[in-house]
Amino acid sequence: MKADPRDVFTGTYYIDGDVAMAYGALAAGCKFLGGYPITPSTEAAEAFARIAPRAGARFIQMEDELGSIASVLGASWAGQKAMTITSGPSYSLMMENISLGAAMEIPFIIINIQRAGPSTGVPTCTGQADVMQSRWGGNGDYEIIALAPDSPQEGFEFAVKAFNLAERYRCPVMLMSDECVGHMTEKVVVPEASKIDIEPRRFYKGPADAYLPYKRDPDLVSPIVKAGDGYGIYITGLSHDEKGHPVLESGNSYDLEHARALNRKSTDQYLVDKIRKNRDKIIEIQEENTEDADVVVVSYGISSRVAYRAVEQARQEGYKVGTLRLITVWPFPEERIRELAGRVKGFVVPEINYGQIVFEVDRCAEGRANVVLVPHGGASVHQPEDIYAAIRQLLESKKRYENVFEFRTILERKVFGGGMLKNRS
Amino acid sequence: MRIRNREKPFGIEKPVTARGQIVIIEDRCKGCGFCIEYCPNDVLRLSDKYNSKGYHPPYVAHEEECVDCGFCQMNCPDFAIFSVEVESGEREPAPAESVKR
Amino acid sequence: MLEIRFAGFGGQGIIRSGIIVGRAASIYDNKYSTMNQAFGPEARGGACSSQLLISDKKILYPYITRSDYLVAMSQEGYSKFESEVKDDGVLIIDDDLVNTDSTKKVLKIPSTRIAEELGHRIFANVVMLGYVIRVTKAVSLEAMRKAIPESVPERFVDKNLKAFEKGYEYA
Amino acid sequence: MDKILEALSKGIEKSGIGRKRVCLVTDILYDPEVLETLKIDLFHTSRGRTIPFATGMKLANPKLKPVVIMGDMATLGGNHFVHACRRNMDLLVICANHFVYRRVEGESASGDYDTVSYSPYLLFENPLNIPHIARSCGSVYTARWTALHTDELTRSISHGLKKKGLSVIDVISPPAELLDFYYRHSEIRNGEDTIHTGIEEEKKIIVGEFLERERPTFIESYNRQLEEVLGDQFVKIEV
Amino acid sequence: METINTIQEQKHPMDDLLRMDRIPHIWCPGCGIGNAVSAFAEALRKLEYDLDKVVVVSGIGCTGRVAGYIKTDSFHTTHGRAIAFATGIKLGNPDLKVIVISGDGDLVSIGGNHFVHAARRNIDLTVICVNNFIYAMTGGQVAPTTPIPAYTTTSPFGNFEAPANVPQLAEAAGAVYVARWTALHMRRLADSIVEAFNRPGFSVVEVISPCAMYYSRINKLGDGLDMMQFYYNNSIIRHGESTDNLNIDYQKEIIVGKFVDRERPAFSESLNEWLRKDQVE
Amino acid sequence: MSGYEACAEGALAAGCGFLGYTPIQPSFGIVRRFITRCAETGATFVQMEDEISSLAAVLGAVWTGRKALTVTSGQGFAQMMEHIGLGVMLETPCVIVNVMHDGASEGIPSMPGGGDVMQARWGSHGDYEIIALAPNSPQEMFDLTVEAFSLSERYRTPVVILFDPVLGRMKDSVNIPEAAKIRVEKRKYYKGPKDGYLPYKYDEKDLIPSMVDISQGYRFHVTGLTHDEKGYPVMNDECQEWNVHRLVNKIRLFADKIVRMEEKYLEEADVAVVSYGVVSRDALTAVEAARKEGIKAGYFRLQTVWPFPEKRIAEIAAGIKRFVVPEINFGQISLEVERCSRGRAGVDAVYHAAREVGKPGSILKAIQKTNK
Repeated sequence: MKADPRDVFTGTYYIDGDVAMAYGALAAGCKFLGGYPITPSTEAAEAFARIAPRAGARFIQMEDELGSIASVLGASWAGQKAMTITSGPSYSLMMENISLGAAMEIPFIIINIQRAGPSTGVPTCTGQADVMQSRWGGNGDYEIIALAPDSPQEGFEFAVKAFNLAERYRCPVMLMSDECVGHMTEKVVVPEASKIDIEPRRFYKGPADAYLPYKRDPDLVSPIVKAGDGYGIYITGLSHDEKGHPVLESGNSYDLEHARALNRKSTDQYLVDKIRKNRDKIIEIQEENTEDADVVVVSYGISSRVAYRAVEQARQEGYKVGTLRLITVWPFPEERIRELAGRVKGFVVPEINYGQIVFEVDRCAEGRANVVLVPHGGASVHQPEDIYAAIRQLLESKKRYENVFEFRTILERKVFGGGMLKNRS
Repeated sequence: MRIRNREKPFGIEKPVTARGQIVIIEDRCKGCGFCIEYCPNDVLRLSDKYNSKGYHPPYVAHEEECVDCGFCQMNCPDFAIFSVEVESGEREPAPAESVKR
Repeated sequence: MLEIRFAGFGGQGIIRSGIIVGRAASIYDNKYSTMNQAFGPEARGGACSSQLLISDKKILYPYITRSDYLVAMSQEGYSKFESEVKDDGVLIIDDDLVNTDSTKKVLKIPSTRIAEELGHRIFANVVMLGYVIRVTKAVSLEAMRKAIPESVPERFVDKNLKAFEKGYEYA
Repeated sequence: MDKILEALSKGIEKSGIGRKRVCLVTDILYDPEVLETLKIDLFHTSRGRTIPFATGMKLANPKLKPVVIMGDMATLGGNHFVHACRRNMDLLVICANHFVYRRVEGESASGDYDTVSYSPYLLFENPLNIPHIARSCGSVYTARWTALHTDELTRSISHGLKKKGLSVIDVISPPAELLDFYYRHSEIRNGEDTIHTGIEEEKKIIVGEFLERERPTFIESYNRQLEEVLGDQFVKIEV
Repeated sequence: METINTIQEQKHPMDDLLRMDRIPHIWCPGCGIGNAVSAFAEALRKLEYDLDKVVVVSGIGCTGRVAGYIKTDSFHTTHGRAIAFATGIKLGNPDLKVIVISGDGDLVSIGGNHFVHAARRNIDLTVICVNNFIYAMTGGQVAPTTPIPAYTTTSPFGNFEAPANVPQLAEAAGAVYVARWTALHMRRLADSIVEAFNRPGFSVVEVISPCAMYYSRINKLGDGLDMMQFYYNNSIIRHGESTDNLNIDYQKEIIVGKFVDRERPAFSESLNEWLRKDQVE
Repeated sequence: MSGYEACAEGALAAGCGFLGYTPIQPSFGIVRRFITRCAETGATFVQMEDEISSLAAVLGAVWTGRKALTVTSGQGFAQMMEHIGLGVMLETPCVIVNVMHDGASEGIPSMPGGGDVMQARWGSHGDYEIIALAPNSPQEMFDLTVEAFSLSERYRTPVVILFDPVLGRMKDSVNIPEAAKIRVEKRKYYKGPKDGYLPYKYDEKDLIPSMVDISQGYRFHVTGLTHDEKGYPVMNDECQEWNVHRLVNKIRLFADKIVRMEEKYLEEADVAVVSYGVVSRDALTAVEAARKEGIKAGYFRLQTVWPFPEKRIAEIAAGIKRFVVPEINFGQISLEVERCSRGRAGVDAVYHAAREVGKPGSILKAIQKTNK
């Protein structure tokens, strides 16, 4: 399906990433934004508020983040594509309802403009420390999809992509941008509506009385209906069966036997499996020069553009360095890392945090390659020299290191010029 | 809102006013002009010079008019101005309670 | 690749300056440009800077390595970024607000004073831009004339264009 | 519990707005068997987040009339309640006032005063006067009944469904064994100033329809304001 | 300037109450939050209360930074949770005087629930709510207090949501003392804070403050001075006014004064009584 | 005594003087016990309006000098995420008891779960490290609650206790030692001159700054923003790095001291079962059954889930063929085990369904499978 031309503001703009994401969301057919102001994500909400009334979309600024995410869930069940835009501590507040959204299998997206944390941290500056949180932050088992753009143009494109994935798999999709990309201003080309592919919502088409909210298609995703179409659906965040009914006997005492019967095919199993089993279709990565590489730099978001300078320098000096950029941070491209681990000497993972994705890389490398974390506390981006130094260091090392920390201790002394305990400020 | 004027102390025919001297901490000033606007005796004026932040701080134009009412101090959002009581030989010292802020 | 840093206080239009030049370059001059900003929590008065890269090729690394020009409208911004400027780079400062003792080439313009003469200090950045464009030739004059009206509120377009010309002439 | 659903079912019938348009958002667990007979869409969300959920639904599909039944409204969802009243979202909010968190045995909720036999602890916190808060924040219709005032409750629900804007019905629905007690200790005083409707120990529970007024709803104000400013460019929300 | 030279050694009278090492503060020129702090400091001085026993808690936002400038034990917490945090402090050590100073967005929007429930419980706190009609720190978004039809960045076509009436909400929820002043009513505000401070229970003082940067600029209301002038001309003092009449319309007159002053048992009293009863049983 | 009661007793024994909570099933047993003992112990409690404010109130109470506890479950824990971040940033010692129940969102509240393990570590935004304990019996519930208070005071960080309703309901004899024998780490108080106090000036040795209480006249300021030694916000990358570096390292560098674990039959084992919490009871049964069958199975139990005992797992990995990691989730700790084994030993994640608690069958099957 192609995008609705009314929602697509075709043209060439010089705008920042936040605004580009708002444009992208509208182009993808987003009709509802429940937001709450928080630096540095406000520009996106403001842009949406400015253009939404002309595109028939609605913007409401709720009283808090819990309210905004809950309103998004409601709007999505009412049949509209919906999203919220947030950052930092607000994202932490949303965890409960992200978990609810995942359990109810609601398609919605969250644009998270990451900032430096923990807690209030440095509101106006960048960070990449919410990556693990987006995967694990809610209670219970579920899987999500997360995308990481590295430029405003990608902000636009990935917003469309995020909506497509959300509708396709009926799951929360996070657009994990960061303050740098959000506030970076570049040229953004918004194509014509006919050139934008939109995944329509999987509405149920069969007879009304045969509808079961959680009866799954072979790809483990079930079609959806709208509230108000007369299906009389019962949707709950409790563990439920195909009908959507909570697994209980009567009143509020749970029927354990019934639950047991369903256990293997319980809600959680599906929440996890529908992403895990479709992972090949979801995962997207961007590789360069990995074929003959000795070292592969694994990065995402703004870090991949920063790492570019280091990689360029290393290649000029004759080192074989490849790059692997995660477009989908979650699900993580485990297989590809496993493949590469057998061939390369090591991975360098620059992240604007103290180690998150590096643990995943380390896990998938299975001890067959050294994994080096180039950490950064946040509030600004890496110095390319630090990444370059890590590449050099990795190439020089003969030893197989026991874990990420061990290597980092060495690195820290070399790169940062001080011991772990030294006050660096 | 009316700004309270100094009350006449009982028993003294000629109103006795306190005299104050204004201290301006220029580098804190952000040039909002509250002190100038709401000074009951029009003591202050905006200067032309720039402080280190690029704002124009006020200056004391009519020093003799200041009665140490303290309003500029309370009304300054930047804690950049305050007045202190000075004793002047020409006038009688003001009763203690009327200058107490 | 041309690397320009604007530095000053929040409220001086530092970020907007970057956007105007960037827009002129990328949309009207058909070059590539990336603008990044850094600001504090204060709406006004906090340290604030923007970095602008203009290039004929796609820009991958989006930050300034060493700047060709530093446009400083505050002492703080000047002292923070002075060392970042290339040895043959140029410092452009508002001489009412910044004192300098740099050994590098320094150009001075009283942009805030000129803007105040024009009516309000908020035009200081555009006055400065006029000067900067004349000096750096980063983008064409036509492009700037097209970019300014797009980047400022409608009711201030005339004033801004006038401020721009004023700065351009000053150079 | 079922009394409220029963009244809701009858109220929908009576109001004639059609079952399709009603959709129930709640944080209380209902028996699915009962709901099947009700034939309306039901969303069981996380505790306290029912009103924003319904707000999203209403805005995304303005033809719906979401009905919110809140269990512990006065605690977790208090803020959402306040702001929905302020916005005058077109919802019907039914507070199932249990005095206790129903699902957590023996705990004090902030709804109203204690039921000694149910809670092992005496409640010492001051109760919240739900109709008063609703009125102060801007709801357009406020009533209170006990769950045994079946007819009155049905009438109120039907009225609330038809009424444009946020209607609040406080339903005193303690555990079954106490229902009768509260019913007998209630006094109908329609049009009472909500300032006096607080529930206090050893006083009668004042029930009735307290308030009815007109205020523009969120969607009406939205349409009016944006149409005024944007004119033809604005895509109106069709109700 | 010769005045400075002559008596430069003079300390600013607020030096003991404020962290002068952090001044200049972050607020814009023409902002009224500084005035509110000034009035608060004045109130503290008048009270002559042991400052070691005073705790200031703030949330997030422009006003949220107040805690950082006041020289008492002070906490800058998360968005909207200042009252909840303060509740913990008060119950942890009932001898303390806990004051929450925060903005309208922080206290009434995201923190609305805590506001309502703290008032219901009647926890012994003094809340100073600086209302500037907008979320200023994030760049001027519509707040629950924004009057109709003010323009903000997220209501670019004019606000249409009915604004919240802070004194009414406070009264309905059970606050024992409710007053409202503008940032210009410095002395009355200070007196009001003193009164609120001395009242056991949940007391609320709303301060209408100009936001010269975001609220006034987008609505073309001039600078901070113009807004102050507006308050000067349009505020009416009416003590004891019914809170129903306290809605603030766009650029209409603002009723200020002390509206509620009543007594209700404070939370800690009820709790203690309950604990005693429990022990007897 | 039930697990819930043991937990409440443990908290009181450790000197906990404040409980902030919001009722949520199935954590209420702890609250009930705590409240009934309040009058005797002088502790205070408050039922807040939601979990967000419960934790906020707890953080506030800690700064008045009390030790504080909050109790929650499932979704309530998810709501606390923001304030865990604040607790970490302000370096406020407190204990959060999370009774894990089954499933995403509300799941099945009365059934045990294990889906919040990763959440405890990663749930709040930004970089931080946390300590999480997982007891597996009422006695340990008591001991580890005391231990949790000790750790939180020692490292000035929120400590999470993860357990589940099965353990909570489980009745067992609990030996509560005399008060004098219970050792709880004392809060590290600042003792220098009044005007010399800097809230975040830390000790080079342990990276922990010393604390003061409110109302002692130090007039300190603390903030959730990135701050310098004085506690004043400083918004730059240098300060951010200084802050985060220490927040992370004050736990990472001392992980060896914090980590507690229990091992059995691990010498010459071929397969090691790694487990925690209630599942570990089944795991031990399964391991013993496997031993009887002649399979060389070992048993490894995490008492501290976080920090994860990386070194020990790596050592074990060198000596065995496979790990079996039973959990009541679809693979969380198993990922950590996989990472730390570094390819030396394979990892089988076993989904030990909530209904299978008490039935070690699936674990035994997994052990048998590895042996083939």
